[in-house]
Amino acid sequence: MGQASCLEALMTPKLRSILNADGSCAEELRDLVPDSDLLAILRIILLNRVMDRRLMTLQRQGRLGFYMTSTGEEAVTVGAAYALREDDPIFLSYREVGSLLWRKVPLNAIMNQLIGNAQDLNKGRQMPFHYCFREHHIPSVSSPVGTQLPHACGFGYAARILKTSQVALAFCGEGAASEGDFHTALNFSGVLNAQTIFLIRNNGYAISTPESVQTKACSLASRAEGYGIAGVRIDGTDLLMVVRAVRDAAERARGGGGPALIEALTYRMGAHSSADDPTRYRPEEEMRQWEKLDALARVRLHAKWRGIWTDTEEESAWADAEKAVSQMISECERLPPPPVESLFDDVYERMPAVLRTQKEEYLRFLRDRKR
Amino acid sequence: MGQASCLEALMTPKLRSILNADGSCAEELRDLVPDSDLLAILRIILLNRVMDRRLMTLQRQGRLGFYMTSTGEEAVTVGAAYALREDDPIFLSYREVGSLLWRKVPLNAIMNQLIGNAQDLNKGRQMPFHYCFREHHIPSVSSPVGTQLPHACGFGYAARILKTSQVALAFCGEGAASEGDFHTALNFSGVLNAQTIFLIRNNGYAISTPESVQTKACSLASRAEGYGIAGVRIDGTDLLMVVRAVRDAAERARGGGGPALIEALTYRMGAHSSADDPTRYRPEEEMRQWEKLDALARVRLHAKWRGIWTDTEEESAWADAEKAVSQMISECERLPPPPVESLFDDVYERMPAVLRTQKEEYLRFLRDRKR
Amino acid sequence: MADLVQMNMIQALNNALDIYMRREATAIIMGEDVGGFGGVFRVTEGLQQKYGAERVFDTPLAEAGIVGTAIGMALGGLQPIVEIQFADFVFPAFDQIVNEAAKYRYRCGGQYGLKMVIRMPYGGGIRGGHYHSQSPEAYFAHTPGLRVVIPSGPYEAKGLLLAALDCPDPVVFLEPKKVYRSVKTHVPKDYYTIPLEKAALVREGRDATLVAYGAMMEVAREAVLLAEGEGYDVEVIDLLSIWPYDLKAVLSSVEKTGRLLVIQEAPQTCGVAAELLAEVQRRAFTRLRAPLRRIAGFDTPFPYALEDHYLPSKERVLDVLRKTIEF
Amino acid sequence: MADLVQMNMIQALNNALDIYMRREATAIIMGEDVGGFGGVFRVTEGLQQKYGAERVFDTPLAEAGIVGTAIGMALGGLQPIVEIQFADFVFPAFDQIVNEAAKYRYRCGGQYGLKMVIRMPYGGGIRGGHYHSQSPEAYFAHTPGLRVVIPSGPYEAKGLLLAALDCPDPVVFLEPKKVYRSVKTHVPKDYYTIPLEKAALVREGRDATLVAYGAMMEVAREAVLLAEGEGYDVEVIDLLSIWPYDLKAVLSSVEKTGRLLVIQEAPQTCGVAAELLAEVQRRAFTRLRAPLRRIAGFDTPFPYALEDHYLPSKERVLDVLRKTIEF
Ligand SMILES: Cc1ncc(C[n+]2csc(CCOP(=O)(O)OP(=O)(O)O)c2C)c(N)n1
Ligand SMILES: Cc1ncc(C[n+]2csc(CCOP(=O)(O)OP(=O)(O)O)c2C)c(N)n1
Ligand SMILES: [Mg+2]
Ligand SMILES: [Mg+2]
Repeated sequence: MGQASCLEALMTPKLRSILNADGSCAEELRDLVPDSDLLAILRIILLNRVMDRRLMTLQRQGRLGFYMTSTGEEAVTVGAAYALREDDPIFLSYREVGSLLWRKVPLNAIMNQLIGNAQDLNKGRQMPFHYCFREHHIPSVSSPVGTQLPHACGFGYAARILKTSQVALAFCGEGAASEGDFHTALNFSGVLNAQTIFLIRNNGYAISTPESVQTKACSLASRAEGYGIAGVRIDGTDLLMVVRAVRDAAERARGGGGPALIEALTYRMGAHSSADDPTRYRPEEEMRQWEKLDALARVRLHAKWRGIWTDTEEESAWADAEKAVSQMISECERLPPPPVESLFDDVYERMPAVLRTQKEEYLRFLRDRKR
Repeated sequence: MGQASCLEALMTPKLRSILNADGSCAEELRDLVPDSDLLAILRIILLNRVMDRRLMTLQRQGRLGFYMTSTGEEAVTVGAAYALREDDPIFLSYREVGSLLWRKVPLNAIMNQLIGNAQDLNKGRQMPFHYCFREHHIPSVSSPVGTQLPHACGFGYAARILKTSQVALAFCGEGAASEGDFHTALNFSGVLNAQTIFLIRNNGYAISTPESVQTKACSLASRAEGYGIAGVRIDGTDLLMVVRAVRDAAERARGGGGPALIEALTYRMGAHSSADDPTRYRPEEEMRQWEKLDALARVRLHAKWRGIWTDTEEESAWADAEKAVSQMISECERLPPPPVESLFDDVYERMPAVLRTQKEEYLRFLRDRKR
Repeated sequence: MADLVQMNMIQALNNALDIYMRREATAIIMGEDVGGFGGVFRVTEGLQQKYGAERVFDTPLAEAGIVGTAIGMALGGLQPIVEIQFADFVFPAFDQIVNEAAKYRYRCGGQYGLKMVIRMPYGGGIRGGHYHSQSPEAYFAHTPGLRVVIPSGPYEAKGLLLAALDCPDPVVFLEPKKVYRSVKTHVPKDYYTIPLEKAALVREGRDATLVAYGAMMEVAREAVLLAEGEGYDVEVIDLLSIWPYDLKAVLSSVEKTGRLLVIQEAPQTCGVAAELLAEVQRRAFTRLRAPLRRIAGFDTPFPYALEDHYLPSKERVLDVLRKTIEF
Repeated sequence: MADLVQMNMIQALNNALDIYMRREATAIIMGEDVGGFGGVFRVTEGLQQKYGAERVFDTPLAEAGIVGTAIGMALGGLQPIVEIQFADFVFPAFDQIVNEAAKYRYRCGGQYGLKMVIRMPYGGGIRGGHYHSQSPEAYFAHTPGLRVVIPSGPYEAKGLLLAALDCPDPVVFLEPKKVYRSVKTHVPKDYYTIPLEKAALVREGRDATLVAYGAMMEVAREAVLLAEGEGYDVEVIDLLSIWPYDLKAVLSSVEKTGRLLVIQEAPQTCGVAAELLAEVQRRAFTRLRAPLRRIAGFDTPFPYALEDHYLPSKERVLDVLRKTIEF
């Protein structure tokens, strides 16, 4: 299905959703996200957007190597993290900074990674977005898409065997779902009865490639049956639906009921990355259509329906976000790059002699040059 | 589903079959395989079994490096080849000598490959069963399971683009269906609208691993939906059903209607290979149960029901098969191995200088030794 | 003489593909985003518009599927030209490349051959970190049955790609993405090829032989200029075909100079430089005046922040040249 | 002194796994047919019975899934010991090994490390043709972040496997299947380790250094006996750790003998022998008395009928030893 029919799909009853077009929902489902949490989530979405805008600008100014927005997909990225336990590992794809924000990963820690400076927990080893925050139960992101899916499956097995009652959640894009790793991860998860949730952010595009070229399947959730695991397709701009689907899946998995595949339909509102120009491959109009359906618009409408959000509050939230982001940028940009010697660390737990020789020879070369 | 439920599945209405337990079938379905063809197929099944028995013995005597039987699965292997056009390429897994026999690949050509002698079309380069008979539209078999599936998909695309109206069929085991290549092949086939049929011989085991450990899915055919292609699950010991399913799929694909996945339930009656001992991992009883359901038993019963097959005919067919196999063995065993020089051919179309040097140095070494 | 046009490497590659697609009706181009979008580096730009979506098309995001189906297309009579978006992402397709494509002709005794080219941008220098910087040529060179080719500039790119496309064997064609837009040179407008298995003698010299390829040719050139300033006369060879390669050219140079330095960006261990050093020291042993040397990526994953330290630099090359010549 | 028991390599490996599984409750064994069946080579025989199906289990037939889920298990606190049924079938898992396992510790600045062992039978000599004979060690040695270990006999197998299991880094453990049952030796009954990164000096000699590993050690030993008959006194080193390796041991031997021959079964180009030759000629240049040599598999896919010609033989080794020493 292409993007047109993806839009249609958002309207069809087969797709599960909770929020109505006017922002209302069934009264008994409000408790899925209590008011205070809803406000916190809304603020995070705003923060996410400010980061996207400001950091994209930074990238254009040549002050950041690379950037990727997640604007439009926050109901999935924040909602999923919200629905999990704090110690449930989240295996990110790359477009899920919202999950980090809900987990309260410090803004500076995020920015240090994006810059790859001396304070970056990754020691400047990876491109922007390749986060790892072990303390926050965020394992290491890698570029090759889909590779995190079997990791989440394995972690979910470990959780079962070690009885930690953790549930591992892995994000991937609908593009990544075409990789072999998707297949083996989902199939293994069924066989291993892993405590794992696979969450496809189906945002319609993989760089320039629309979903219609990615697969002829009508739904990716339908793949669950072929692995004997639970599968559900939801409206990924509907925060409450995301929370419910992830919570249900997590509860089932935690109780030994097996893994689940969730396909959340959403839309990549921005470019693929700072290196991309989406006007080359998709109509402006399509993007505009989604603005009404995007995560912020819908969550805001819902908060207003609840009567807990006003324009004034929103204004001050935007201002707070701007301030936080400004501070983050100025504090992190100052930091120096990692020291040269660190280049040779962490390849192995202890540096082997052959590598130490390479290090010594190189450092000697640097010293000799200075003289 | 494990083997027990696989047996059950053979009995359930969900599984598509044509032949009844007493060998009868609906009168109008007889024409799927006219009498003369049915007799030819029956004879091929007998030949297949004689080869299996005789060559397994040869292997035990140390006269053959390795052997794999296909006893029990001939309704699928012969039936599929029968249902195709002669120039439709068949991408073999390895347990499908029956397809070669229907294609009239000379027995000696098969045996030369198994031995890897000087007349082997593969020039003795591969283990037994890694056939390639280009003239008969049999591309090259490889050990890593599942790798042939994307090949068949690509061929099926070429056929569409070049308008050859060929349909490519690929066999694989239910074990191979767990590999990433299965996923990418099926997904690509949908997107490319390839003229391709994927035929899973679900014989319950991958070496010692039962299907229940291979996947939690209730059926492998159900995976078709996740790729937006046609899927059907059939009784793989029912020759008529196999012919019908493959023919339907081939006609649809040839007409531009897209690829199909066929899951044929059957049973690996013998060991995995000459290196295997199945009594270590499956009950005798299970094997015995399948004897009533195996391809030979069922085709024979059907032929008798048609009134075209008697015990006398069967006896003489067995004798013919024995004779043919004996002749094949004695003629092929005599042949010498391929010449040493051939070791360096066909790596590239023309031998590069660096490889020629290796060849010359080695041949010089051999000459010097002789002196 | 043929008409010359100024082209960068992207344009040269695009031009080669265009010429070939026009000539060979069975040639097809496939890969992630190579269709209407023209590829993330724009190498296939405009080709879908020209040759249609049946011949130039986007695939699902699955490298094993891309290479695997391409093999089948080659068997079925098409000639696939495959793009892997970054060389770092070729590994999901590794089995299809090393176990299938590489061995196909050999394993069937020559009944089938696979005429196909697998293109991919490789190498560092664009701040791509672990996964947008790797140089996997040694993996492929260690795999009999594959040809590995790496152009260093626009002229080489066009001539080698056209030669690779005419070659009946599977060719892994690695494109130094750092060079994609960094230089423009004069390139003949029309069809021409640079033969595979031949290295190019880029500069003659007496004191040492410097072998490089791909983006390292630029480093080699710069280092040699610095060396010249110090009075060293260095011969430079652009390897071009990494495997099978032009041992003869390297040997006859080293027989003259008695000294060899090979540069590669890939991790040092078991890389292409190791191969050249091993073979040359054996075959030119009595002519050697100094230990054969290599400068390579360190045996660490490719870093992000410190990539300038990781990549061989002209200063390091000069340093080793000096040590080799003064040995 | 520890009790000694006669064991073949299968038994030694099984014994090592048994000892380790008993000691480490978080260790698990997974792979195709490794459960009740005990693996196609029976290395894991009896372990499922002993440690239960949650700790020793069959997987679906998908190597990428095996390695990929094992990585996740390691992140989740288990210690996976993975079997790939044949080294030839590791390539579907190549991306998970080289892009994920190898880089994990480095890419997250050491926040996570992967303690896991990937075992696989490798090598020729059993008439396995293309796909049951390959020796992929160079692919892994070329990949920083992995350790590559290859035992040559039962004693080495047990001691190295226990060391690999205790090692906090991902280890690719290649087992020469030709040796699996071909020799029995005395092996200590109890726990012991052979340190990683250390080569073994198997035989002292003056005239030349012969380095080998895995199944080629047998060829080396036989060749050295033949050479002895001709009056040559050859030093033999068993490399054991292929990467990171014991350069010092090799160097100090070559500094004494002035001559080096390395044997490998893998295709010659960019193999482990190339690496050793390249490094040794650089670091022992002034001590060399003859060209450093290697004997390797030819640069062709591994053949079936002619494998005895493909594999390095004692006669070829002798021939080159002779030429090296008489150079
Ligand atoms: C194995 C691999 N192949 C190719 C790429 C290049 N690439 C990066 S992102 C991307 C598209 C991913 O699309 P999707 O999975 O839908 O995620 P989205 O970007 O839409 O969030 C591609 C092709 C990659 N990172 N990894
Ligand atoms: C990639 C790969 N992994 C492992 C093997 C070893 N192996 C050979 S056959 C086989 C089982 C295949 O089972 P299945 O696909 O069901 O086919 P069957 O033997 O039942 O016909 C295995 C694991 C292989 N050939 N290729
Ligand atoms: Mg997407
Ligand atoms: Mg099977």
